[in-house]
Amino acid sequence: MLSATALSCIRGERRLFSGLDLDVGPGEWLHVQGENGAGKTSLLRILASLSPPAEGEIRWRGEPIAHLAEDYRRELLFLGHHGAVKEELTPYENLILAARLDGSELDEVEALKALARFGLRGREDLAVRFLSAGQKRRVLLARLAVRKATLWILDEPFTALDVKAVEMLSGLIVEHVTQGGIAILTSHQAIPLPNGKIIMVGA
Amino acid sequence: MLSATALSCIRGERRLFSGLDLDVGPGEWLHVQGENGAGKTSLLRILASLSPPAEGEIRWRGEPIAHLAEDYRRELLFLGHHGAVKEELTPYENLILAARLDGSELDEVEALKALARFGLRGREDLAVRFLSAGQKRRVLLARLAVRKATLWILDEPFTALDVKAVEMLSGLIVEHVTQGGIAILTSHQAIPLPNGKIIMVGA
Amino acid sequence: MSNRIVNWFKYASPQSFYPLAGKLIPWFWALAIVFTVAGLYITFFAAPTDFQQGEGYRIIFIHVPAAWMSMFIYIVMAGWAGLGLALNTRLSGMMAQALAPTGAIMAFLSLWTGAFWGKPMWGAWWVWDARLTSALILFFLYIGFIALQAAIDDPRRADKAGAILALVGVVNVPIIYFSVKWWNTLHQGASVSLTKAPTMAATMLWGMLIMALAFWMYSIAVALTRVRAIILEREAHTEWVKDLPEVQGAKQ
Amino acid sequence: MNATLAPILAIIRRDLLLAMRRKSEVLTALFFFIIVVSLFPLGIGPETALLRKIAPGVIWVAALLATMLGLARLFAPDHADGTLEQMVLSPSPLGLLITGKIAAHWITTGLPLVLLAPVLGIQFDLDGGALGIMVVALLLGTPLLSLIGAIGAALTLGLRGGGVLLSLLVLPLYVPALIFGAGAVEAHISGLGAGGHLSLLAALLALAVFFAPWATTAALRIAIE
Amino acid sequence: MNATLAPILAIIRRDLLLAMRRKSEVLTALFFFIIVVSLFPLGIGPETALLRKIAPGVIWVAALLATMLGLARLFAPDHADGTLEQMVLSPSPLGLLITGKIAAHWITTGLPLVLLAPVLGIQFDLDGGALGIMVVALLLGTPLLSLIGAIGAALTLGLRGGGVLLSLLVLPLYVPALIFGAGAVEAHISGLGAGGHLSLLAALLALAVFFAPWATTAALRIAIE
Amino acid sequence: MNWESPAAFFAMGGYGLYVWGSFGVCAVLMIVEPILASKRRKDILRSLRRERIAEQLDPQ
Ligand code: HEM
Ligand SMILES: Nc1ncnc2c1ncn2[C@@H]1O[C@H](COP(=O)(O)OP(=O)(O)OP(=O)(O)O)[C@@H](O)[C@H]1O
Ligand SMILES: Nc1ncnc2c1ncn2[C@@H]1O[C@H](COP(=O)(O)OP(=O)(O)OP(=O)(O)O)[C@@H](O)[C@H]1O
Ligand SMILES: [Mg+2]
Ligand SMILES: [Mg+2]
Repeated sequence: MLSATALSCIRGERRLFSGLDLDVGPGEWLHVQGENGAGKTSLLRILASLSPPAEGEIRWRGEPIAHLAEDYRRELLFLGHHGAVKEELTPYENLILAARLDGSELDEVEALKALARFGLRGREDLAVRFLSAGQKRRVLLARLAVRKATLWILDEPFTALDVKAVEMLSGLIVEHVTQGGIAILTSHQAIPLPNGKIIMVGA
Repeated sequence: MLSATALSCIRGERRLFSGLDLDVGPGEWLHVQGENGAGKTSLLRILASLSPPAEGEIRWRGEPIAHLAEDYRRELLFLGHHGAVKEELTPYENLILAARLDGSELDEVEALKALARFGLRGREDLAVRFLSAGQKRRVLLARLAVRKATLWILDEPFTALDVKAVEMLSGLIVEHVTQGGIAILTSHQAIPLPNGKIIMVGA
Repeated sequence: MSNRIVNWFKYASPQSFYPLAGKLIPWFWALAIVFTVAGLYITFFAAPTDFQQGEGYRIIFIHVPAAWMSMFIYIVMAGWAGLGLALNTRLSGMMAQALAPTGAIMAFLSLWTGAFWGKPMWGAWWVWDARLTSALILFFLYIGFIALQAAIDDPRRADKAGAILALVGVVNVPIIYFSVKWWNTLHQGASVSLTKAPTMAATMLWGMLIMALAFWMYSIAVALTRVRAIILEREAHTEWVKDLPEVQGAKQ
Repeated sequence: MNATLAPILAIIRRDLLLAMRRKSEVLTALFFFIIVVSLFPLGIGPETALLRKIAPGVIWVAALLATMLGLARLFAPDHADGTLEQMVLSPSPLGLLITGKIAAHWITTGLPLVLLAPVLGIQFDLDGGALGIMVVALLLGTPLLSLIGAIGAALTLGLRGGGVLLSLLVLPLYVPALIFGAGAVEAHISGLGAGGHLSLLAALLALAVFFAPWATTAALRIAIE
Repeated sequence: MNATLAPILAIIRRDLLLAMRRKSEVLTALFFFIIVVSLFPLGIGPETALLRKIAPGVIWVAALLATMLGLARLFAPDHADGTLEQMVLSPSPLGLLITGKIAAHWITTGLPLVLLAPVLGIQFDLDGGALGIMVVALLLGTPLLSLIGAIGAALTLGLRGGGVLLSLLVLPLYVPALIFGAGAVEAHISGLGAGGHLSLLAALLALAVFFAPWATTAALRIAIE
Repeated sequence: MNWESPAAFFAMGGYGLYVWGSFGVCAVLMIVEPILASKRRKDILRSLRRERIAEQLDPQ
């Protein structure tokens, strides 16, 4: 459903990768692998239409994403290194506001459920800036449980999470994929996810 | 050599831990474990004398660290979530400046060697803000190779590192410990380090 | 001797100060009301009409006490703050925090009543006179103190930061006052100057003093009420607060 | 219509919530304005006649600086924490979201200045009529300042010298607003009538309302890439 | 002696390097100064006599605002990226490191203003003697502004309303510097002699040199905890 | 008594606006401030009581 052909990416005078092809369909997930600095983050940002590739083309349901614009973005959920999480607001408010930005109103119960699922019960009303590193990541990830999107692009979603959270998140991804969703992610850790596609970037 | 008795820590109205004792001597390393939000980061900051404990006392070579002040800090190297790495400067400059802050002048060759050891060859003169997540962490960690300190306190040093870098860092820690140093660290990942002490925080 | 010090420290703990303040508050209110009634009587009935300023001068009976209190409270506040920094007592910071809004209100009142006096007397709501200007700056210092404390969530940190600011401010208040004074007198323009109030009759002096006492008692009463609220907020999780009759009480 | 308004309102609500959470921010922009205006008599001296003459200029310059001070934080926090990326990826058109952000900026900084300006005018001994003209001029001028400022804020986003570079870009663009805004009051005082100045301000505002959100959006897209 | 100076110098060198790397920052603080001063003739009108009268005040207020603008970034970047923590943990006393940072701040913002002020004074038609007095006054006054400002910057570090709260705290404390600084020039122009004002400025500076680094250090320790 | 009538008292010899403007604002602030201060205490007391009741309702 998402396919890219002959992608290449140049940063400064360094060519990070070129001639990269990929193709993921419904019910599949893609593990983008590579060393530090290989260009994984760069690739994900290109796939999310946040920056243009130096060469090559990306298609979603057969159409170039540049043409689709809004229609592509509506089906996409991208979570990067930065959280899009406001430190002054509580986890609950963050979730509500993120949903509003996506053009939907989030139900109170649903939001609280999502936070509880990510182990933030009791922290719903504490400003995010007081949370621990892992808890901050969880606030960000809770969007996965409330936003309906077909394509998930996740840059190192497992950083800073403890063992239990890693398992829970893996479960969520598996659930998403088995329901016909697509996930593209990077991670340097060993992750408990079954048979995905793998693509190597760089080197 | 570093021992703490009956430490407790309160954040807001939440008691993160209390009655915590620990004791690490030369040639030992301590793995601080616990869930997200358990209080690991808080504990490490207390041990590094960055924030005072609610109760309890910390001693270094038998003396309370509050009395030792400078003498304790001279033997300590603390690397936290934040890098103390300037995005505008190059890795090389960052290393030199960090050393100067510690009151020593770093030799050019030594600095370049440390950076190469952390896989930053070819990136010495690129401003840190262009680096990838993992490369940024490596700049920070390169201080371990140049600063002479007995006690290392490292908060999640393995985040964002690729497999090769994780191994290299583990090697460095083992080397430090076998030479009579002390390391205290946290990590949610599986790390290839032999038999250390373990302490559980929270719960 | 040492006994007395221990005794003193006993009341420096929020736990024992809370009930003490509760007992004192009604007395200060009573005094405040008595002085206010007496002061208002002198203001409006005993004091004669001023031959120069007509009835307008009666503003002086609240203007001057408000101005005095605004300066006095700042010094007291800085005193508590410094004590807190030096001795690390919890109560000091709370006292400083409790005094600030009252001081700000007094500063505001001195500005407001001054303006309402200036308009009929000088024909202008405001002139850049030394006294007026330094009162305005004092008001800003209060607002800064309050804003700083409001911006810090951790009360212990808020106390310390506030204490440093209050101390820096208290060093600066006289500097500011004299600099403004000098600035103004050095190049006094052709504009209005402060017409000195006529030598005051004894009744006026008494009226002002009694009103000043009323303001003083009022300030203490409000500050004590507020410090009680602050104590509860900060010590909410402690046992002694949970055991208070107000908390245990069956009241809804 | 609703599809246009909904994202704008959502962003305004969000930014107002954030402003309330950072409480001090709204109030202190105001206090900055007050303090800057009050500094001038201290620097220049207390002569009422002189002060009355420079009052419109001083108040406008202060309004301009107060607006500008908040500009650096118009997009920067959203950029740093990745919210801007999410806005770009949002199904709603980016232009509308940005319009909402600019509106929120005006509500939190411009509007309070307009409301407070008469008090400061009184300190400088301006009469009732002049105060009225000043308020109208500021009511037209402060949204203009927010709109123009947003372009500058977007252009300097994430750059190294950010905050100060911003003022370098924006202040020259503020000059027409300053001239017509302060000019309106002065024209009124000298008996010439403020009509001409005010209609020019209104025309500038109309121009900016159409042009600025578009330019800001384009600049933001570049900053993010 | 050397043990005292070495950490101060190390920090100064480091901050200057950073300032050079962010190039625009130094230059634009200067440009901000120029632009603010140039805005006044636009807001007030071109009468030379009037402008000459307000010149010292305007230049001082502009210097004050330019200094203040850079204050928000005095400790904030070091706080955000953890450098401040490393400074606290450094074997050198924190007070010395902080003194170094304040000195670097003055070199990058105050000193350029002093050097540029005469040019701006000429724009306002000040004569040679007045220009000389102004430079001396700024030379004494700008370090004072950096020192006092550092306290405010440390107190507001990491707080929500940061940038603007800072100005609220610092500007009232700047009043004496402003009065004596602008007053010195005016006193000279009106033939009273600037000596008194300048010696008061010097006295304030001496006071601040001893007191401000201490207060700043104490405030920083609180911010970090 | 130096007032001929209540009207004269309120007119304050032509200075009514200024005198009552000052005393009025002063009175308002001095009434509102203590009310706010004691409301602050009552609010915290109410939430403490609620907390206590919730604790008692909690199992275990
Ligand atoms: C906004 C305007 C005004 C402000 C901020 C202001 C401020 C002050 C302050 C701070 C004081 C106490 C000074 C001290 O004890 O040394 C004071 C006292 C006084 N003010 Fe005002 N004032 C204002 C307007 C006026 C006006 C218009 C008048 C009379 C026409 C006036 C008459 C007095 C008198 C008579 C005293 C007491 C004299 C003394 O204690 O030396 N004030 N004012
Ligand atoms: N201006 C530039 N000049 C040269 N190289 C650059 C420039 N900008 C970025 N780079 C390089 O581009 C790469 C960007 O990599 P990217 O962030 O995509 O890596 P990544 O695979 O996500 O790594 P990590 O695992 O560390 O997150 C880095 O190697 C970086 O050094
Ligand atoms: N003001 C506050 N009120 C209540 N809880 C607070 C407050 N400030 C911090 N906390 C809690 O204190 C804890 C701080 O944890 P810390 O950062 O030490 O965790 P950690 O063990 O390092 O976690 P991680 O593995 O996620 O890094 C968090 O659980 C946080 O929610
Ligand atoms: Mg990456
Ligand atoms: Mg942690």
